[in-house]
Amino acid sequence: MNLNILMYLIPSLIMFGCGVYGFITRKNMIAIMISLELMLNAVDINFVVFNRFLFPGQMEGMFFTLFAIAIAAAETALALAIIINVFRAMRNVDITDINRLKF
Amino acid sequence: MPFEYTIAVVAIPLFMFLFLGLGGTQMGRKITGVLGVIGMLVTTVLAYGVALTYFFGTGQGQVVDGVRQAITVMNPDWLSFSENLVVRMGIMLDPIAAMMLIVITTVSLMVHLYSLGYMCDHHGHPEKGFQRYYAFLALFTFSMLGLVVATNIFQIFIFFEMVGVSSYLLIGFYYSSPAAVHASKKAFIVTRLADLFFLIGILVLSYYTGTFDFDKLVGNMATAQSAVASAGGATFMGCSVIAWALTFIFIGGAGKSAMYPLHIWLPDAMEGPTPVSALIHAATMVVAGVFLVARLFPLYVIEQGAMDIILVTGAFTAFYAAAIACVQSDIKRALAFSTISQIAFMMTSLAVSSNHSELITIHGGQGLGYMASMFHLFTHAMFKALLFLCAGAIIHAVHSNENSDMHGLHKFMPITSIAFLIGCLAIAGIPPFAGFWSKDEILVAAYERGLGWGLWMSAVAGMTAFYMFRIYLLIFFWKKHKVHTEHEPADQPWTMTLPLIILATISIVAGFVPAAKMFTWDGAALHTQLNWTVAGSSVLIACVGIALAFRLYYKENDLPARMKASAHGLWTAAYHRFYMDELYQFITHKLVFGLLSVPIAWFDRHIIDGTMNLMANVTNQCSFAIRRLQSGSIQAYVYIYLIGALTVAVATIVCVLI
Amino acid sequence: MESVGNLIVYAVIAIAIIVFSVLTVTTRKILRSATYLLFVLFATAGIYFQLDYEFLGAVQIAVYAGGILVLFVFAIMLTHQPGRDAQLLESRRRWLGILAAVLGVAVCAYALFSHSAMCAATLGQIPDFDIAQLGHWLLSTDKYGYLLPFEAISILLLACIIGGVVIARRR
Amino acid sequence: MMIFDNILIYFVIVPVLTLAGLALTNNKGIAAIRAVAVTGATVLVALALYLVYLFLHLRGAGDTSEMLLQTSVTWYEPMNIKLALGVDGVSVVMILLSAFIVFAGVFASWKMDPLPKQFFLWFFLLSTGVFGFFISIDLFTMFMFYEVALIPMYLLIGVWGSGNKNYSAMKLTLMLMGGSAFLMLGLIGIYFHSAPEGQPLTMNLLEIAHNDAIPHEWQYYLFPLTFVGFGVLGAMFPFHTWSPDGHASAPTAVSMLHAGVLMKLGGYGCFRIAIYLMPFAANELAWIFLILTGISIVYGALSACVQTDLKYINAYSSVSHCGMVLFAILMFNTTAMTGAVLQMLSHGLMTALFFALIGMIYGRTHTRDIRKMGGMMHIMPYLGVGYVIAGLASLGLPGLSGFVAEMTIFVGSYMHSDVFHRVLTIAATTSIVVTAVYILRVVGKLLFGEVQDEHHRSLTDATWEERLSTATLILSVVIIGCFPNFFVNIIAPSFEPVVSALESASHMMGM
Repeated sequence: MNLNILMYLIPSLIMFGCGVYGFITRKNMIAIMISLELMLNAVDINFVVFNRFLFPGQMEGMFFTLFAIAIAAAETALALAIIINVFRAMRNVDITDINRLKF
Repeated sequence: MPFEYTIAVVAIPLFMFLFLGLGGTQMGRKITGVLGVIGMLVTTVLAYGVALTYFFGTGQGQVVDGVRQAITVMNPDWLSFSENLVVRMGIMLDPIAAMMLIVITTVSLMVHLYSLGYMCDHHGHPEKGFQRYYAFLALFTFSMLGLVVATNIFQIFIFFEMVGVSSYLLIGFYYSSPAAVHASKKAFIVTRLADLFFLIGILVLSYYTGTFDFDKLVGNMATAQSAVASAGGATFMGCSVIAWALTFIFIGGAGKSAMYPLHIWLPDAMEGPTPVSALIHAATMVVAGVFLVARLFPLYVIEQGAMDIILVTGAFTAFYAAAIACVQSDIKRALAFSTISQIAFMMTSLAVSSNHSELITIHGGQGLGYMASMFHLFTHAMFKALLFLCAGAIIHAVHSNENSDMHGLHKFMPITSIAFLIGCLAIAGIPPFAGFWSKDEILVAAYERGLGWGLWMSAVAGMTAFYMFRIYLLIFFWKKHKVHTEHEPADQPWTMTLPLIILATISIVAGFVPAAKMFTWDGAALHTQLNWTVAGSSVLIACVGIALAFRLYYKENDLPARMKASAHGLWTAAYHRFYMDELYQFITHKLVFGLLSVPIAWFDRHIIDGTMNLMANVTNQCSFAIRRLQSGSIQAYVYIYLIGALTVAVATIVCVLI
Repeated sequence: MESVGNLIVYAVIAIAIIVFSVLTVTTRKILRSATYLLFVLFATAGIYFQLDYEFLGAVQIAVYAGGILVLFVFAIMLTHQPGRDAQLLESRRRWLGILAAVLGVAVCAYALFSHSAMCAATLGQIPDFDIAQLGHWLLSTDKYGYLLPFEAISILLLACIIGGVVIARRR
Repeated sequence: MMIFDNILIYFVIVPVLTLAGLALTNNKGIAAIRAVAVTGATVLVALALYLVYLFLHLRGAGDTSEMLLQTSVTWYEPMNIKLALGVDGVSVVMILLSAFIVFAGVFASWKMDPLPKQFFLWFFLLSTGVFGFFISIDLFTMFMFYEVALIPMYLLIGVWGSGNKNYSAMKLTLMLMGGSAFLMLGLIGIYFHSAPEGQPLTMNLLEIAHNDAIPHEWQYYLFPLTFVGFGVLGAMFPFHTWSPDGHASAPTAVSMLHAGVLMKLGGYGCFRIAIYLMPFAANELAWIFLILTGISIVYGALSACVQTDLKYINAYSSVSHCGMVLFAILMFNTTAMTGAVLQMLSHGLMTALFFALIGMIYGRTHTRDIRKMGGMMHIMPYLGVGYVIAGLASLGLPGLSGFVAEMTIFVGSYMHSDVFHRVLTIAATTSIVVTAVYILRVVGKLLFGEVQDEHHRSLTDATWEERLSTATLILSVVIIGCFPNFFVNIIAPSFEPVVSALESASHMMGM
């Protein structure tokens, strides 16, 4: 039995689905960030897998993933800084309770 | 004296106004008063010089063919509307302008002097606002002088407004008192309403004749006729447009001159300081309307329709005001109604002075009424100012306007009493006092117009004698005076007495001014002689009136009360001035405010603004409805986005499958 | 035919990814969630290794597992309030979440399976490259040159650093 | 660059430099902020006076071109948008007016609190727009500056206003923006018909007027659009309701600038763009707007009679007076139009004076309800006298500006011999009585009579900067009132092109 492309894509798809679920249902902002990371990871895997299987002679997928990881790192750092700041101000990281800036 | 000095006559009061108005508070009160009097004195001297030079000088071009020419001293453009319609600020001297210069400066000087004493509290210290008072007096004098020397009708309008405002400011001088504020407001608004008609009249007149200037409108009979002809026979509702214009202009004059039914402001205007009443509301400003009609006299002569309106209004007002004056208890109001009546005399006199047949040959009949009117204006200014100043002295002494607080003052204030008596005799038309001569001419003119008019005016003359002596007797006799203030009433300081004496003297001698040679409409001397029938009968009527007054009011008795009781309704109506004020109150407050302003304000806030707000609200509601979608919850966004994406995906798949 | 070892490794990785992903989003304790995420990230790194992208796998471990996750843990520690574990939302929202996830997965899975021709592709030979080569590509402007995105990301990172400092600074 | 040789551009540059200067000042350094603002305003006044001199000099030297000091610089070639500058007599006096009001406004907002720096920033941005509007002769730049002048109003009222300020600021801005929407449609329409077939389109006013290429059937749409667009700003009935609320909430200097200058943009635009460019439709449709403006005049005056808030009274009086401006413009003859400009000047100055005084009184008493005040003449004689002078100017006392303007308008309006115009004219003249009624009512209640509130007895009279501010305005009112011919001679010739365009249009219609 060969390892074909689907066999990598399915776990990635499930990971993505989990990310979506978590993103929609979680209240804690950090948990939402974690779900976001899941989705990102799933996408990264897809890049790599498609690159590896379908265009083995090229490197775009790998570089995209590389950059995505870098950006994800930056984004997470910033988001967490904001979350911590919000927490300082509101003593709370529940997204449903933080609505003072709404409208 | 060169006529250029007239510029100074007008300019000095203006300068005094600015000087006292801007710098007055920096100076002492007394000093401002003295400065004001000095300024006025200089003005008066110059004005006399100019006027006398005009009347009696024989300079080059002054008299042509026995006709005194009008002299235009200066006439610079002030505001040009179009090529023809240019408002100029000029100075023109003609008989009536010169005469008015004398009247205004004389009375104004007297009032300036008198106020030095009058506007003080009982310790002799000047009141608060003394500087303001003198500044306003100067402003008024300036405006009035500017009015009489005007070279065009628009300039008259401008100064009409100016005197209106100075009158407003002076009536409201005691601005803490609501009555004064109300009276000043009323005076201004009523005269303003009249000025509106004046303005419309000017618009019509200037549109059709294409000019504002008097020398093109009424320079002489021929120019007046060509001016009327330039309207090209245009008519409006059956009357010529010029007649309409003249009627409107007369309404403007009627407002200032307090003709019925625009007279209502004048009695209330007595809330102002009494010297102001003497200056503005007896001697000068109120004759501005008469002056205006006299100015446009040739046009009125041609447009008989307008003249008839003046005649009817004048004759009715004379009687109406005299009737009210008979029952007033406030001496200033009684004098105010007397003023209205006398001004109506002048108006009537102007109006009777034309007859329908001969429009061009103006000598004799037509010129007489004009001359008589101007003469009466002159004499009336003097004796009415005297009466008001006397009234002021009395009020100053007893601190009340009501004659019930006076009575029997003759013993306490003999000088005032005599001065007042002279004034009364003058106004009643007893020879040789000033009023006799002028009133006699008026009556002659009225009889020439028609017997009915003559009889009517004679009757009013009799009433005049009666009510003036009623006032006089109720103040100075009737019964013993009850002293109810801490001071006994007494004659006043010299600053107040001197003007009384001067004016009393003038009132005695003013009748001997050769008016027929001076105050004629075209500058040509008029040949008149005393009409003994008319003179005799008018003196007789006056004497009857005086005798009646003595019978009723010399000593305390119950006859007046019984008369009052027997004609109670009439008396009350007359005392309440036939409810004209109430009528106006009703019209302004109930009709204009209640039925126009309030609904309009409501309409504005609720309908117009409501529509705008409605539009805004609808937009707002829509956006609120849409806003739900924009919940701000990122999870909901993701969810909705997913659903959308899935829908698209499913739709694509289904499409592919099919 | 793949080596069995390879298959086993794959199986372990796939199961780990599936299980830990589900656990990450279902556990109630936020710290556990982070821990499960760590496992998922490691498993992902495993996939990269298996697909011969060793460098990528190393980066994945170093940046994600080593960097980001530590940040997460710190953030959790800083914001954690005892007794307030990450609550799931009310059940309606939860069902909606499940529905969305399942539907999404289903649609994607359908798409994948409907293109099963892809499965024919097998792991081919990839060009040999070393880290130096990679660095060269990153900083070159010719084909396979990624200088522009590299610079863009540098600026982004810089902005993030500044932003992080500004935001986190105590006033 | 060529354009910097032209004095006109400095009317925009100076406010912008002032803005820059203000931006450099410290938030707390009120002295520096004031210094910069006063310098800017003074330079503007000096420039405006110099411009008047220059204008008279050029005209005296025999330059009879329609617009003097013309320059243009291309901004955007494809649409032929230029920064085209030029002035005629009307613009010159409007610039003079604006400069004086900005000057007085700076002093009236001397103690602005809070955020003085930001206030002056927006204030000068607004003046940039105003000056820019008056110096431009290019539709695009005019519209741009128009918007620049409008937008800051929102913040100026919303932040520094009083009372129901959010609502008022919103209402004012939205209604004026609605007006500009009409206006923009109109301007675009004009642009696309600005030149005959085959020639390049242009935004330049003079060229459009010269080309006279707007088809008549299009004029029927474009004229109402532009006229209403500007009419909203000129407080034309029934688009005036922003005015009472807006003025009531605006801070003093903003009310001054808004009523004093901004509302004049409306009247100015109406004749410069709507009537000048579309004389045919103007002749045909004037009657509609004459009726509306006639209503404005009487309606505003009658509404003012029963208001109790000082600023509302003034706002309604502005509706009446600005109605007079548009009314006169629609009379289509030189006299009436000259009167309209005089009225703009006069109303600008005296309303600014009114609002300044009301602001000063309000700053002391903290109420604007005339029923709660009285006897202010005792307490603050300077302000009281100023108020009386403003009132007298408003009700048309000769010697003050209002009289001159109103009389010119009435005489000009009466020059039409048909019944329709006559009736409207006479209806409009009644406003002088109604004006007297409400002015005297306010003066009587506010200044005279007894002191209503014992706390008011301890209040003080005007400070030096307030005196300076009001004295400037009073002096200007008096100068216009006493020497009107000076202004008439500047203004009247500028209307010749407009009037002759109208006449030839009506001639064509007659055929």
